Amino acid sequence: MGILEVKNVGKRFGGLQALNNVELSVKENSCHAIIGPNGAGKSTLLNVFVGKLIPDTGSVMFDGQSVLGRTPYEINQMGISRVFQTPEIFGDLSVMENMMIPVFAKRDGSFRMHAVQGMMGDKDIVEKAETMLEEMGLAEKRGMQASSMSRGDKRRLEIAMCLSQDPRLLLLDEPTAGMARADTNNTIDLLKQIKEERDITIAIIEHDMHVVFSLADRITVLAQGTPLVEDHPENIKGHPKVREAYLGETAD
Amino acid sequence: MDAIVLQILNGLDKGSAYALIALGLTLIFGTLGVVNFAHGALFMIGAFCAVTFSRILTWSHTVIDETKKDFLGNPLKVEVPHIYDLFGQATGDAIIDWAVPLSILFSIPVMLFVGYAMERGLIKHFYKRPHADQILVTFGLAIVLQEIIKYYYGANPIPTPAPAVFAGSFDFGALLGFDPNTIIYPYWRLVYFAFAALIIGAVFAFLQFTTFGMVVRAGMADRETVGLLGINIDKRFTIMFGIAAAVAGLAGVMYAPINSPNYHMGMDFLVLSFVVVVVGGMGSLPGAVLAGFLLGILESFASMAIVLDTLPGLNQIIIYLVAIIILLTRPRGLMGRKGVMED
Amino acid sequence: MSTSNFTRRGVLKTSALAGAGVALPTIFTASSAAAYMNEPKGSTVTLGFNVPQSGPYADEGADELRAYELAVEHLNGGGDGGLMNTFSSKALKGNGILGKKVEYVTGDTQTKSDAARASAKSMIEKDGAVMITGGSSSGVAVAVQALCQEAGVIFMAGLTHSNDTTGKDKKANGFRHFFNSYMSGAALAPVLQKMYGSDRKAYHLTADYNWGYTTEEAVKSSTEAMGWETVNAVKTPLTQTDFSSYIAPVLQSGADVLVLNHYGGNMVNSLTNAVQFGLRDKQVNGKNFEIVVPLYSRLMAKGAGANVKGIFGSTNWHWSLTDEGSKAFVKSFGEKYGFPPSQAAHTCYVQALLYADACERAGTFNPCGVVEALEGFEFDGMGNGKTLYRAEDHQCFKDVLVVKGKENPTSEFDLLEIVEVTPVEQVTYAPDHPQMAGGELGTCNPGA
Amino acid sequence: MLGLDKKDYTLLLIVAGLTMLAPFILNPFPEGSGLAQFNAGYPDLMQRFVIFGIFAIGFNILFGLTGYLSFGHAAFLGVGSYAAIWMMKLLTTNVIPAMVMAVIIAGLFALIVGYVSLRRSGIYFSILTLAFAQMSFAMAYSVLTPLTGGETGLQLKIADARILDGALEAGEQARANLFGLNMSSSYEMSVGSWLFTFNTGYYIAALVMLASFYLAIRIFRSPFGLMLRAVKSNQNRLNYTGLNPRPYTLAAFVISGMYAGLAGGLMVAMDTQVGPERMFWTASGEVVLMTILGGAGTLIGPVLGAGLIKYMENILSKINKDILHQWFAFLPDGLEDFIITLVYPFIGKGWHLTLGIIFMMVVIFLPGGLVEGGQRIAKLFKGKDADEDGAQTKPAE
Repeated sequence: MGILEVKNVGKRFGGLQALNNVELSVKENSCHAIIGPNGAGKSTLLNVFVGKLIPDTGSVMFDGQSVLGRTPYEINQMGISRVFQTPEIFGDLSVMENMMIPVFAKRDGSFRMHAVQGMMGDKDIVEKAETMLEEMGLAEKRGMQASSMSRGDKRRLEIAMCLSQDPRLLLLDEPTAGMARADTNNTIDLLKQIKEERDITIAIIEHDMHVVFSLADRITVLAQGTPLVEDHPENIKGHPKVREAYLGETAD
Repeated sequence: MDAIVLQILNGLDKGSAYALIALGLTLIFGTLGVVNFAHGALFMIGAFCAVTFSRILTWSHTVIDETKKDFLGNPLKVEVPHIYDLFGQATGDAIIDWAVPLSILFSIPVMLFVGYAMERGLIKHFYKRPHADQILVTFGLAIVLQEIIKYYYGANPIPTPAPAVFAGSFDFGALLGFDPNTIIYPYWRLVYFAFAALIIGAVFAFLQFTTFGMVVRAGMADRETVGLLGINIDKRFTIMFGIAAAVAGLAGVMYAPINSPNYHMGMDFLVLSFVVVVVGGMGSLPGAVLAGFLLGILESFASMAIVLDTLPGLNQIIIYLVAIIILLTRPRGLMGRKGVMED
Repeated sequence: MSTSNFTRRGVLKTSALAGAGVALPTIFTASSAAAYMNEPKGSTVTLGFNVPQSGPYADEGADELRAYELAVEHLNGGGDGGLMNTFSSKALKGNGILGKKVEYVTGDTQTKSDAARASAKSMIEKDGAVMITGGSSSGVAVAVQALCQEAGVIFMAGLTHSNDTTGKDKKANGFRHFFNSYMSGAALAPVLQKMYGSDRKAYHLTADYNWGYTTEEAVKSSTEAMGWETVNAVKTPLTQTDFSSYIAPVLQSGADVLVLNHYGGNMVNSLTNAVQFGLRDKQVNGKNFEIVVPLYSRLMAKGAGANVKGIFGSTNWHWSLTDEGSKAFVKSFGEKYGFPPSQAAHTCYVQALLYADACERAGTFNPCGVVEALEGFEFDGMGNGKTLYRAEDHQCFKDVLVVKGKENPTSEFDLLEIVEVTPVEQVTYAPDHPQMAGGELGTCNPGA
Repeated sequence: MLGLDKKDYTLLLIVAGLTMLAPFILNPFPEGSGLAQFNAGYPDLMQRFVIFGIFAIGFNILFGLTGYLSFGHAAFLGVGSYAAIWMMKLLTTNVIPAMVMAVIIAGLFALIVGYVSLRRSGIYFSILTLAFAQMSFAMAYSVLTPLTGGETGLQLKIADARILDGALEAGEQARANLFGLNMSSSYEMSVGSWLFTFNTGYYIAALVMLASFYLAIRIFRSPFGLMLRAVKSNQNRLNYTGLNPRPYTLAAFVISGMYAGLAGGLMVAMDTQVGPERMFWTASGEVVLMTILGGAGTLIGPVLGAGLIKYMENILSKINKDILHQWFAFLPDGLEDFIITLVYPFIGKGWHLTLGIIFMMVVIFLPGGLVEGGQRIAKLFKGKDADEDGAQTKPAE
């Protein structure tokens, strides 16, 4: 049994079958990549995982519980964190404040009316947020307004925010999209480090094969909303169906 | 039955004013992405174009009439319009009588200029600012504009009648085969309705069938891409602002005979026209027109004595009630696009 | 910059000398050294003119202010003396009030009760006004009147026509010269009967707020008393601008008279709309369809333009009256400003003079003295014939004018013609009349 | 101190100092001088300063922190006022129950309006709040007349029930009080030709305002305040961080509605009268103007904005042509008339025009409101090193 079990998921948008009978199983503490050409349904699938879309058919179970029909914040509270293609952070707030929010969310749940305590007086939270910033090498920037940071730092902050919640499953949506080679490599190293140091399951959607093959333990190839193959990276590389899907070559 | 028809007629008429204002508002919003709270003021300025024009026509010199006395017992000073001297009294009177329709010609350049000046002088600096800032600065502008008008024209309404031929009413019901004397409707209101239909049609045709309009529509959908094509979209948008101002102004000019213009008529319409735009869906031209007519008709029905007997006060709140219901059931109004103005 | 005469409380001019550190416990802001609120101790007395300067009634407010300025001029002995020459009481000598020069402060009511109270309070607290007067709506009049009662100054109401001002909301410190809804109904009914007969079906459109209710009730009961039938009465929102949907159904209702219980912008628009719908050209039940506007104002009639022609209504006063008082007032106002005064101007001017006269007769500015002097005071020569300030409710009882929109106006001011001067007896009612019931005058409050 | 850091504590002390010394600060000019016209230290206006300060502080908790622009906040102020005056009519003229009831009723009303309106965001939210407020106004003005007094509103009457109070003596009036301490009683102090008025009602209102201000600081600095700012910054991220924005925004809405109710209750406590125009949409617009003018999202800004607008409304509007003539009497006649012609449209009855112009100027040149203006001036004096300071304090100042 994987930590994330996807069974028979289908989703239609008007005349387009975006997802068709998707079956997927993400093993605990593994890094599972979902790849596929443009329009293969990767993002749709991700949106199903986080509660943004509800599929027409099928089931998505996280750790034995269905995520379907739950809102994004409920799913996050179950232990799934998401990193976006373009970093989604609280741009108007300082880096430190950005860091504190997920820590609060982890401790206090989706809503708590703590309206008169000083937030900086909450030692546990401040400590945890600071540790996390140190770990991610953002400690010096703690007072900066988040929107004024470089893109790489924003990405780092976003990942830090997700990790601070100790998620059981981290979803990454093309984390290196639009990045220069050097930044990409930094990000790969960061993710590798995370993988090694933490008990965490990672599901990653990616375009960049370099990233995928450096990180993934298992890969699912999606084409036209249908999973073609699910296998180890080394088996995927030369797989004829994959080449067909990507390059339009006919399998012979 | 005839009561219903009558109220539909009233609703269409009211709705045409709402629709015209909302159309301009949406045009500005859709093209420039600016929420223009001064749009009601443009409507008001349009109405005052009619007032000003008829004042120009009746610009007078005084002649002392020794035979009559004024209220203090002094000889009466009679104002004689210069236009009498130019064309003679009969023609002069005829021209003055037609002041409102004639002032359309006067108002178009004025409103285009006002729109142009507003866009270049103020609005363009607000394209990149948050919607809240746009709302606030144009709200401030609306206050300033109406206070200026009040300073020169006073606070009281100024009667601005329609030409005598349109002054009366006729039995509209008889045309439709109802009993005589059941559906009486004023000529001018039908003129207003036809005029509104014409303007709305013209705006749609302009956007639909001209190259200019096509570029603007493309710009409404995706400004950046159109900009990439090397088309100077900003300049076109400036012109669109002028056009939207002219539409509001014309709506105001023609409205002057229906209700005597006063300095706060813009604010009276502002809230209502925003409700109309939002109910129609921000950024949707057909939505604005549809919502204008819909709210006009509902408002008319709510003012019927039968309705008020059962639900007293409904006429006070109907517009807002409908707005709430529509916004709760259709998140983006009747025909709104996703993601517009939701931040 | 020390040229201003607008000093605060009279108290200060003398007590400023009292030196530093003197703290006096007071209620409201009347100094305990004073016998009553804002007792003028210096050589001047300050009056507060609280009129709408912004908002839809700003023009009416401007006319009220002109009248007050004229009144102050006359009280201080300037100008031609105006109505002081024709006023039956001869207590005023043109040397201010009780020998003190009259000064004034102005404020903007915005025709909102909150704003009106704020500006009245600033006049009382900051400027030391001993009397507040003015206003152009009943909401404001009632609010400011209640304030003056609490504060202990006199309120001389400006234009307010609702029964409530001297009915359920009457106050001992407040006085109204203007007529009211009941009087409009009582004055109009006989004229309407004479002109239109007693077999009529009336349709009311009523502004949906207090003044509208009292006016509708007054006109309804007095017209029904002479045989008219009320077909329907529909309330219209204050914020309504287009009345088409209310007016269009009138012809279908079988009514042959439309009564527009509207004032201000509402009146201008509803009347304009009614004429547009051709109601006046129609024949219903074999009779000409007629429109009635219970409360007329010349300033508003101007807004409706030619639409007022031939339409009946009532008004407090009109400049074309030919009694000595009216003539004197029109003359001094007209010579100063170049146009004839409105009824609002007249009522405000008269109120200012009546207050000054009451102070003279009472020999004090003490509100209780003024109240006593005004209660039951009978006077003449102020334009409306013999007038009584009734003690029971502080309402003036005088002749009421029934007017009609003029067919051939000679100027922009000449819009109404007087049809009948309804004698005071006909519009007098008992203080406990059901339309006025529910209030309590209380006792005068001098504030200290 | 008081659970605040040093900077906030200093700010609170400054505000406390200013409000307590307001009778002096607002009356800088001696009586009888031409400039006395500009004195604002009389009870009614001082009361209005702090009451509208409370209203704006509350509005800022919603708009400044979450970015939700409500165009209907005056409705809560109005509802609070009606609740307060009914308490005074029925129960007692003591202001405490009136204010408590005002806060409760306004809070409940805000809960209903907020629950519905917060289902939408952006301008759709604004229009929904506007619609609720306009409906409240229209109904209060007309069909609810038995409850609200309609156009003429409600006042205390001699015949009111007041079941907890003893009967009035003959000639006595019902007055708002705090355990017998009359709201309208004052101490006056003359120093030379200056006169200072210390009004009970003002000081009670000022204390309530200080408490409200203190609470607002605490909210700004709390985790809850952080979440509200996060709502404004990025709702999407907030959702994916496991936080539900709806209860946060609703709580902010209700809190700011309660602030408005408190302001409404205080208005009645200071001046026992309620009219429906208090709920008209322009009144809602006014609090938006105050907040923006002072600086949305800042602690002190809304209070400053409220002060400026009320000052203009009450002081500027009272300057009439006569006063101008007296001021400029020293000039030669022609010049005097010329200057008066230039100035006249902007003062007295033209104060709306001045307000509109100032407001536009602020939005155009000082998007951060008066507070930003103050910061810029401070920066000029301090030189460059103030720069970083400014950047850091910006989000919360």
